[in-house]
This record gives sequence, structure tokens and C-alpha cells, in this order.
Amino acid sequence: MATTAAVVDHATHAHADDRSFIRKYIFSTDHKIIGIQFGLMSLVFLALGGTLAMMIRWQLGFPGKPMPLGSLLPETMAAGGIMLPEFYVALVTMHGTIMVFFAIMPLLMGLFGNFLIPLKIGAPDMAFPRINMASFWIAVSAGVLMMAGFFVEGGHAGAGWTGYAPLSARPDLSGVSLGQELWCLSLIILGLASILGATNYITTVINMRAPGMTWFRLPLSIWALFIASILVLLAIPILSGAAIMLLFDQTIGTNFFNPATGGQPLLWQHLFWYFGHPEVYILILPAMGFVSDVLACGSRKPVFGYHSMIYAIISIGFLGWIVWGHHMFQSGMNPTLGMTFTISTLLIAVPSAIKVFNWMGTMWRGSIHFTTPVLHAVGFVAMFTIGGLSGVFMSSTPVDIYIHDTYFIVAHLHYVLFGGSLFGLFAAITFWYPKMFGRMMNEFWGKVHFWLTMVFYNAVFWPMHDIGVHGHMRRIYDPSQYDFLKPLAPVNTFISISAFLLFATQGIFALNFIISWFKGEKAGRNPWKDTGLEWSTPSPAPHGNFEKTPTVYNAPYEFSVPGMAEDYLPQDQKADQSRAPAGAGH
Amino acid sequence: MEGSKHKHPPYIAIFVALTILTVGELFVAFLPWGRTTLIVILLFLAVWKALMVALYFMHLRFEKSPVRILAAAPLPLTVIVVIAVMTEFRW
Amino acid sequence: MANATMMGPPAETQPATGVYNGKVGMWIFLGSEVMFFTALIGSYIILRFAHPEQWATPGQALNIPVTAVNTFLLICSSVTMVKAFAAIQDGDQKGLRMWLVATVLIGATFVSVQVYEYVHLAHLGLLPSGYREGSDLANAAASGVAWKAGPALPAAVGLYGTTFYTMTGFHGFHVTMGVLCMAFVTWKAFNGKYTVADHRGVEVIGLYWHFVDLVWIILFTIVYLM
Amino acid sequence: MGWIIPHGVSTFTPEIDRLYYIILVITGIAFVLVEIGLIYFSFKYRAQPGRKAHYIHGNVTAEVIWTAVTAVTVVIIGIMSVPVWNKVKGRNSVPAGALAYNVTAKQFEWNVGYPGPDGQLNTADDFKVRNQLHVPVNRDVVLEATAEDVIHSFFVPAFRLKQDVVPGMRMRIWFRATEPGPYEIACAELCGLGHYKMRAFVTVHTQEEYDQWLAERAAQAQSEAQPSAVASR
Ligand code: HEA
Ligand code: HEA
Ligand code: CUA
Ligand SMILES: [Cu+2]
Repeated sequence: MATTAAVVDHATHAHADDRSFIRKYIFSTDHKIIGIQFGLMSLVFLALGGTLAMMIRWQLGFPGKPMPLGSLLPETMAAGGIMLPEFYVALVTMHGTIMVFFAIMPLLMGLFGNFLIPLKIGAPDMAFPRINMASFWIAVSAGVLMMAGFFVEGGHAGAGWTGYAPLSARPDLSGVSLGQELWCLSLIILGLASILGATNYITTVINMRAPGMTWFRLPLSIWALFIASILVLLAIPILSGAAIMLLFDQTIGTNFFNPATGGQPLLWQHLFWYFGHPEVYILILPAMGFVSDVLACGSRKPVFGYHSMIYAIISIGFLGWIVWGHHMFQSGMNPTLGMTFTISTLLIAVPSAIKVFNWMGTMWRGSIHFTTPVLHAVGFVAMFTIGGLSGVFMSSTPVDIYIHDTYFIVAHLHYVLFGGSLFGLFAAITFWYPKMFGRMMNEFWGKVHFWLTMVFYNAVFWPMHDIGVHGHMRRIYDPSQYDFLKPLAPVNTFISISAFLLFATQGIFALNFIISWFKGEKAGRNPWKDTGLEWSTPSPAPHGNFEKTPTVYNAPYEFSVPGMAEDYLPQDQKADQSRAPAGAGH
Repeated sequence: MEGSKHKHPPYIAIFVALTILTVGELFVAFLPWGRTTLIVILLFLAVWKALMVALYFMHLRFEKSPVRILAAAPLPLTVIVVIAVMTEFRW
Repeated sequence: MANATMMGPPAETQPATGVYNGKVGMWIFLGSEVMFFTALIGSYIILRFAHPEQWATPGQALNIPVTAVNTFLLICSSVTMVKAFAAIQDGDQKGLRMWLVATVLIGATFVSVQVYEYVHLAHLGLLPSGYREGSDLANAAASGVAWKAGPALPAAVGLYGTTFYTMTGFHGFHVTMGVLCMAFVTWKAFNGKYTVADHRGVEVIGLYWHFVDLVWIILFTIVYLM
Repeated sequence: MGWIIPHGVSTFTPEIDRLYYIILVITGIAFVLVEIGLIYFSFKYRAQPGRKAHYIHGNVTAEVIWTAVTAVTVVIIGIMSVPVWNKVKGRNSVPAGALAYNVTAKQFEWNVGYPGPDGQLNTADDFKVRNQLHVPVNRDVVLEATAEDVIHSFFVPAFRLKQDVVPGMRMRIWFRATEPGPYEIACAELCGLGHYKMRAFVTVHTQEEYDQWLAERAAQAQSEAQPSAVASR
């Protein structure tokens, strides 16, 4: 009875949606609109974070030379177009902060968490649509606060995205006061938005699955988003708590991290990484889920080892809680504890291996259609593997003594975050774009974007391993200060030029994204011939999603089922209905 | 739904128990015993009180298992981090 | 109890767990609250473990009798809350309103007593940053003589003040939020929004309220009595 | 160039480098396996007219094999790491009789406190030198390090040695240099706007050179202390 009411509502209103423009597109409670809002916000931040990276690369590739357009910046940032050291530190900090908190995380969780969960489990909307809307606008205000930091006296936060105390807690030592406070405040507020979002997602997945959508019929993207939401729910409050303590240390004179009065600088690091390591898995798990969906569809084959993929996601999610110390091997932490963290860290390679090999197994004996999303998905597997393998070096404590805080780490984190998360996002955006906007993105330019990105991306980040093992430290403004880094200058220049090309390449994606919105070829309901529930609705899906609540009959990836006319069996279609008439087929 | 008469848990009895336990805590805290002993007893009393609130006032005792799982899930994580970081000061 | 959980609201799809969204959502949200307090209380435990010498013995600086009364008040408010819930389960609208009003009032009293406690303590000389210079406590600590039925005060209380105000402050903040939400629920109760069949709002706010009470039980023990 | 670590001059070098190369080989194998596999599959199983994907849900044997192989490999890496770690940073790793120096880091310099002629640290004849650490070759050396303001990190790439120095904590950093020469000390932990230029030198001497240097500097410090003592009176 409950459901029928909702259905009637959709049937009558799906066509004549009489909500005002503001209710429909600004303060909408529709999960799809909120998702797209999150997406647009994060893409803007992604472009901004990328721009900051270009400034970083200019300084590293051409230290001391005036930056192009640098004269536009105020004297407190760049004197006569030449970047100041304090501005460089703020740039690195904000590049990391923006990329992690305002670009990748809201793209994965905000955009796709919102957009996919109800569509893929067959629900009309989120469990709490209004909280969902609040979550977005809270995130926006956090973003505004974070941006405000660029314009305040003393410059923006400059203690790295990890904000290590006491540097971050002591304006007298860092020269930054208001910037660092805004950084804390913004993260606390963003944390609230994330927690509200995660509460919503978890409730929705637990409670609002369509009839027949059992746990082991959930697509892997939903499993990944679900586990990542749990990580958000439990990890983010730790950051909020820590950031509050830091904020108090800065403003009202508390002593949490102040060694002079017995406070513990390492306490900040423990809390930050107790949040921080689950956070990096928040940044990869959803991408892994999307890639599984895209690869199965692209290979026209069920995901290889669907159940073990789920167990791998769960165990990555769990193990992620007991490895945080691997960021602190050289921090002065109890060395015995360090040893324990080595073992637990290395163990994460096991579920990760399961995932990598199962993706390969999915491609094995398939019939792979290399559309743009599939290219990005394969690129994801290739690049994530490199990033994961470089993680193994650091998880061995002795090796980490040497490469900790060098560009080897920078290489690792970009291989997993760009090669992993961002490639996964490119796959997901190009794959679900038609469902979001009703139009296809341009395939030709999509492929051009993929190949150029692949080439330049590796040209940027691969050599970083090399300068890393030569001892090149992170977060240094001018490597030419050191004799042992002088021979690496040409490599730095090469990296920078590649980075500029990489950045320019992303323009193709931006243009493709924007132009396709208006001019793209119209997409039907199911352009990729995929099996997910979302493809049974019109593109874009109407308010309320489904004409009638779907019933689920099948596992998520029933591709190429023998004896069927079509090579895919949607989750909401009974197998016997689509069985080919006898004799047809081969 | 059905008729209006429910069997409620013994709320008042629990209230009385909580009050007594609190008075007990106050009493114990000022006993001239060793610190460790006091900490153990006080923690025991606090956990007992907390459990009563969770089980009866929050109805965990009468809930379905999904809710119980949700309630218990974060607890191991709270212990892990505190224990690990405490080792920092005694090695 | 059982049938309260079974009742789906008219506009919701049938919940897969048989527990309505609001309740599931509140329990999930409380999970994040547990972690938030883990960060705070964990830091308290860790810092105290590292520097026990900065803590005064119970009752020296903090006023135990006042806080004991406050603790009792919070327990009372939990009971009034649960009574309100029991009332609406039985369809007793008057009972619901009365018990809710009582809860709001007691909660507000708790916060007021805490504000009084802060003002008093700051006057006495304990600040988040440590002793207030020239205050009674600071002078007593500097003199090194026994203070109020205990040994001499610690020479420095930077961490003590820091953690005391942060722990109790964030608990107080939660109570304040709870009072505001509770006031909203009360207002709805006076408009007859809750029935025997559907009183999810009362149950959900109750869960939050009891959780805050539960946190206080822990805090009272470790901050005041240990 | 490439993945080769540059030449190192401490007793840690062979062990850390060896571990690094072992991991490089192991991950190299995994890398080649995965990347070649991906490229090969991409060609072999690309969509072609008439090709139909096989309806396969998985293969338990294969999955058990790669799970087990990975698990065993990483456990081996872990076990190999333990002794090296214990040697460099373990609880009781500092060798008895190591030459001790005080190192105090602050924005943005490294101050080294030398034991002076009596060979004892923290006595009246100690002297301080800014950004210069002089040590004898082939001797165990331990730095009693701390920071005055924020966290810094003592990093000597040529020694394969890195240790954060945290205000309020005392770090014991030890090493044994194997080749004389000047080497650079860097700060590896972001410590403010001057982090990039918090540079110092460690000079490894032969024992004779070292003794001579120490005597000279001690005398110099003595004479410098005299006038300032007068001035302050
Ligand atoms: C998406 C984000 C992401 C992901 C998924 C990972 C995954 C991993 N990370 Fe990474 N990490 C970061 C983001 C991420 N990391 C960031 C941002 C930092 C820097 C933070 C900062 O300081 O600013 C960092 C830093 C970091 C450090 C600290 C370095 C230091 O500062 O000194 C360490 C140390 O152990 C580490 C290890 C690992 C390991 C072991 C994995 C594993 O999960 C990887 C597992 C995967 C594989 C191993 C590949 C697949 C497996 C096979 C193909 C099978 C064969 C393999 C073997 C036989 C080994 N990471
Ligand atoms: C997901 C995260 C992410 C991403 C994508 C990137 C991308 C890049 N990063 Fe960054 N980086 C970090 C996360 C990330 N980084 C972190 C966490 C740190 C550590 C910070 C710290 O030390 O505190 C770091 C540090 C870091 C450093 C080290 C600085 C130092 O230690 O001194 C360097 C140096 O080269 C660098 C370079 C780059 C470059 C050249 C890119 C390029 O790939 C950028 C290319 C450009 C883009 C990706 C933008 C594309 C834009 C679009 C696609 C928009 C489309 C728009 C619409 C459709 C509207 N990064
Ligand atoms: Cu000192 Cu960086
Ligand atoms: Cu990590």
C-alpha cells in the first residue's frame, strides 16, 4: 500500500513536473540533482586544485623564474611574479586539501553515492531527501570558507594537507593565523556534511532495496559505496574531533598539541592518520566499484569472482583501520608498534591482489568493447597496480626510513589517487553521463583525452619515483638549494612540462563534458546495454526514478548468458522472458 | 495499530538502580584505596550504568539484530586507537 | 516495542530490515558520534596517561556535589524521556506532552548548571589554558601547601584545564542541541503530530537523548571521579 | 638513474638497499605480470565480429592460488624487514659506547653540541656549532636530538637515515659512517616557510683529522667564550 501511493505519484507527475525552478535545480531534494550539484562543485574544485598544481610545478621546474601571469598575484603571494616560499607552502597544502576533500571525495561519494545508490537498488530516492539537500549546502559553505583562506592576512594554511601540529597550532611559528583556523573550521563543517551523507547512504542501502535486491545481488559499485560510507561515518568524526582540538589550540589557548605544557604533537598525527588511512580507502573503494561495473559491461562477462570481490572490499575496509601507523614510522613512534603496522599494512596487498586479478579475470575470454569508459577502467587497473606496488616499498619500515617524505611518496599517492581514483572517476563519469544528462559524451574526443592523459600522466608521475629514490624531499620550495638535488633539475623540468601538457589535456575533457551536455547525441535508456536497474529508466531518469518499483530477479552481471537472444540480462528481467525462441541464436 | 496497552520495561526500577549506582560511585571515589583498584571499580560501575541505559532506555534489549549490530560495530575501533596510542608513553 | 518498530510511514517503501528509516538512520548517526567522542575522550585518556601529574585529585578543583546533582538531573531527564515514549505508545497524549516538557526543562537546567560551573571555575582560576594568573588556584598551587582535603595542587594544569573544558564543553553542546530538537518535538506533540500508530519522532529523539546521557555517565566517572 | 639508489656511505646502506632491491624485484614481477596481462588480454579478447564472451563466474582454484601466493610473499617481505628495522631504530638499537652529540633543531637550522675536550656531553666545556656535524669514520655515533619549536626531520640521504625530531621528545639517532667526506643533511618534515633551506652538513673525517678538528674547535670555542663572558659581566 505504501509503495502504490508512491507509484501513482510518479505516474502522474513524471511528465508534468510542476516544481518551481528553485525547488527543482537549486534546493532540490532529488538525489540525482543533488548528485549532479555535488559533481559540478567538485569538478570546479578539481580544476582549481589542478591549477594550484601547475603553479607548484612551475616553481619546481623553473625555480626563481617569474611565473606566467604571476604578476596578477598580490605581492604577498608572488613578488614581481616570483613565488614566495610561504605561498608555495600554502599552495601545496591547498592542492592536497582541495584535491582530497573537495574534489575526489565529493565526486566519489557526493556525486556517485547520490546518483547511483537509489537508481541501482531500485529506490525512488534517498532515505532522507531533505538531509541530503542539507548535506550539499553544508559542503558548499565549507568550500566557501576554505576559499576565503586565500584572501585573509597571513595567507592560507601552510602546514600540509596533514596539518601537523605544532606547526599548524602556532601562528607565531608558521606566520599563518586566520588561514589555518579557516582550514580547521572548513574541515569540521565539511565533516558534518559527509557524516550526514554517509548516514543517508547507509540507511538507504540497508533499508530501501527493491524487492528481490538481496545483498548478493547488489552491484559492486553499491557494495563499494556502502563500505566506503561506513568508513566515512566512522573516520570523519575522528578528523572533526582532532580539528576541533587544533582549532582550540590556535584560538583559546588549549594545550593538546603544545609540547611546552605536556601536550603531545604525536597525538595529532595518530588521530589524523587514524582518520587518514581509512580516508584513502574512501578515495579508492568507490572507484574500484565503478571499474568493476564498467569492466563487466565492457567485457560482456560477469565479474570474475563476484563474491570474493565483495569480501575483498570488506576486508580492505576493515584492515584500513589498523594500519594508520605506517605514515608515522619515522615520527618517533614506538618502534615495536611500527613493526606491527608493517605487517598489517602488507596484508592489505592480499585483498588488493584479489581485486586486481579478478578484474583481469573479468577481461579474460570476454569480448571487450573499448569505449571511453572501458579504456579508463582498464587504465585504472594498470595504474592502481603501480601505485599499490609502490605502497609495498614504504610499508617495509626499513625502506621507508629512506623514502619517507620524498617524492617516492608523492609518486605513490598520485598513482593511487590520480591513476586510481581519478581514472576510476573518468570511467564512471563517461559511463553514467548519458543517464545524468540524457546525452552521450563524444567518443572520439573521449578517446583522445584518455590516450593523452595516459601518456602525460605517466610522464609526470613516473619520474617522481626516480627523484624520490635520489632523496628529493617533499614540500620543498626550491630544490636547487641542495647539491645532491642539483643533478635532478632536468628531471623536474621535464615533469613540469609534462604536467602543463597533462593539465591542457584535461581541457579536452572539460569541453567534451560541457559541449555534450547541449549538443551530445541523444542517449536511449540503455546505451551500453548494461544490466543495472538504472538503465531501465528513461535518460535522464525522472523525479522518483522508476515508473513502478522494479522487482529484481538476477545477479548483477548476467552478460552473455548462454541461450539468450541478447548478450545481457537486466537485473529486473525474468530469465525465461528473454530466452530466445528455440533454434534462434547461434 | 493494535490495542493501546503495552508492557513497558521497568523504567522506574532502572532509574532507581542508576541513582544508586551513581551514589555508589561517589562513595567509592573517595575511598582510601589504591588508584588502580579505584579505576577498575569506577569503570565497572560506569559501564554497568551505560549498559543499562543502552539496553533499556534505548531498547537495545528488545531490538532486532541489525540494530544491535549497528550499535556494536564502532566499539572495537574505539578501543584499538586508545590502546595503541597509550603505548607511546611506556616503551 | 515490537510493533512500534514495524510501523512504516505511509510514504516509505517497505523497509528491508523491518525497522523504519529514521531509527536505522539515528543508530548509524550515533555510530559517528561514538567515534567523535572517541577522539575527544581518547585524547583525554592518552594525555592523562602521559602526564598524570597535571591532574588534581577529585574534588579539589571541581565541585563534585554540584555535578553529582547535575548527573542526577540528567538521569531524571532520561527517565522522563522514556516515560514520554511509553505514554505515546499507550496513546496517552497528555502524558506525552507532560513528560516531554519535563525533559526539555531538566535538560535546560543541566546546561545552565554547567554554565554556572564554568563561570565559577574560571573565577576560581581554572582556564582551558591552565591556571589563570593571580587567581586563588594559581596562588595555592604556587604556595605548594595542601588544598581542600587533598595534597597540594599540581604545579601546572595545562592539560587538565584543556581536556576538562573540551570534554564537558562538547558534551554540553550536545545536550544543548538535544534540548533544541526536543523543544521542536514537544512543539509537534502539542500539535498532536504523534499517535499510537506513528510516533517515530519521539523515539528517534529519545535515542539521541539517551546517548548523550550515556556519554555523560562515562565522562562524569573519568573526569570528575578519577 | 632509474630505480637505482645512489651510492650510500653508512652501515645501514647495504641492508636497506638490499631490501629495497628485493622488493623491487618482487613488485617488478607483479608489475610485469599485471601490465603485460592487461595489454595481452586487451588485444586477445577485444570485441570482434562473431566473438562471444564466455559465461564464466570465476574459478576458485585460480583465486586461491593468487591469494595464497600474495599472502606468502608479503609475509616474507614483512619478516625480512624486522631485523633491519630493529638494527636501525629498534628499542635498544643504539650500540654501547657510541660517540654522543647533542642535536637541536629549530626553524631553520641544526645546532650541534659537541662534547668538548673531556669527551663528555653536557659538561661545561661543550661547544656548539651551527649546521656542522663532524664525526669520525667507522665509529658508532649517536645523536641526542630534539627540536625547539616544531617538528623537523633529520635526513642524511647518503646514510639512508631519517628521523623526525619532535619538540618535547628526545630522539636517539645512531649511525656509523663508512667513507670520509662531506654529506648533506636535509630537513624532511615541513617546518615552515624556510623548510626548503634548512640544510646542514655532516663531515665524516678519519680519526686523526677528527681529533685535530675537535681540538681546534674546542680551543676556538674557549677563546670565543672568554670575551663574551667579560662582556656579560
Ligand atoms: C587512494 C589512495 C591510496 C591507496 C589505495 C593507498 C594504498 C596503499 N598505501 Fe598509500 N598513501 C596514500 C594514498 C593511498 N595509498 C597517500 C595520499 C599517502 C601520502 C599521505 C601524505 O603523507 O601526504 C600514502 C602514503 C603511504 C604510506 C606512508 C609513506 C610515508 O609517508 O613514508 C605507506 C606506507 O606504508 C603507504 C602504503 C600503502 C599500501 C601498502 C597500500 C595498499 O593498499 C596497496 C595494495 C595494492 C597492491 C599491492 C597492488 C595490487 C596487488 C598485486 C598486483 C598483487 C601482487 C603484489 C604483491 C606480491 C606485493 N601509503
Ligand atoms: C586526488 C588527488 C590529487 C590529484 C588529482 C593531483 C594532481 C596533481 N598533483 Fe598532486 N597532490 C595530492 C593530491 C592530488 N594531486 C596530495 C594529497 C598531495 C600532498 C600535499 C601535501 O604534501 O600536503 C599532492 C602533492 C603534489 C606535489 C608535491 C608538492 C610538494 O611536496 O612540494 C606535486 C608536485 O609536483 C603535485 C603535482 C600534481 C600535478 C602536476 C597534478 C596534475 O595531475 C593535475 C592535473 C590537472 C587536473 C587533474 C585538473 C583537471 C580538471 C578537470 C578534469 C576539470 C574538468 C572541469 C569541468 C568539467 C568543469 N601534487
Ligand atoms: Cu625543518 Cu623542515
Ligand atoms: Cu595509509
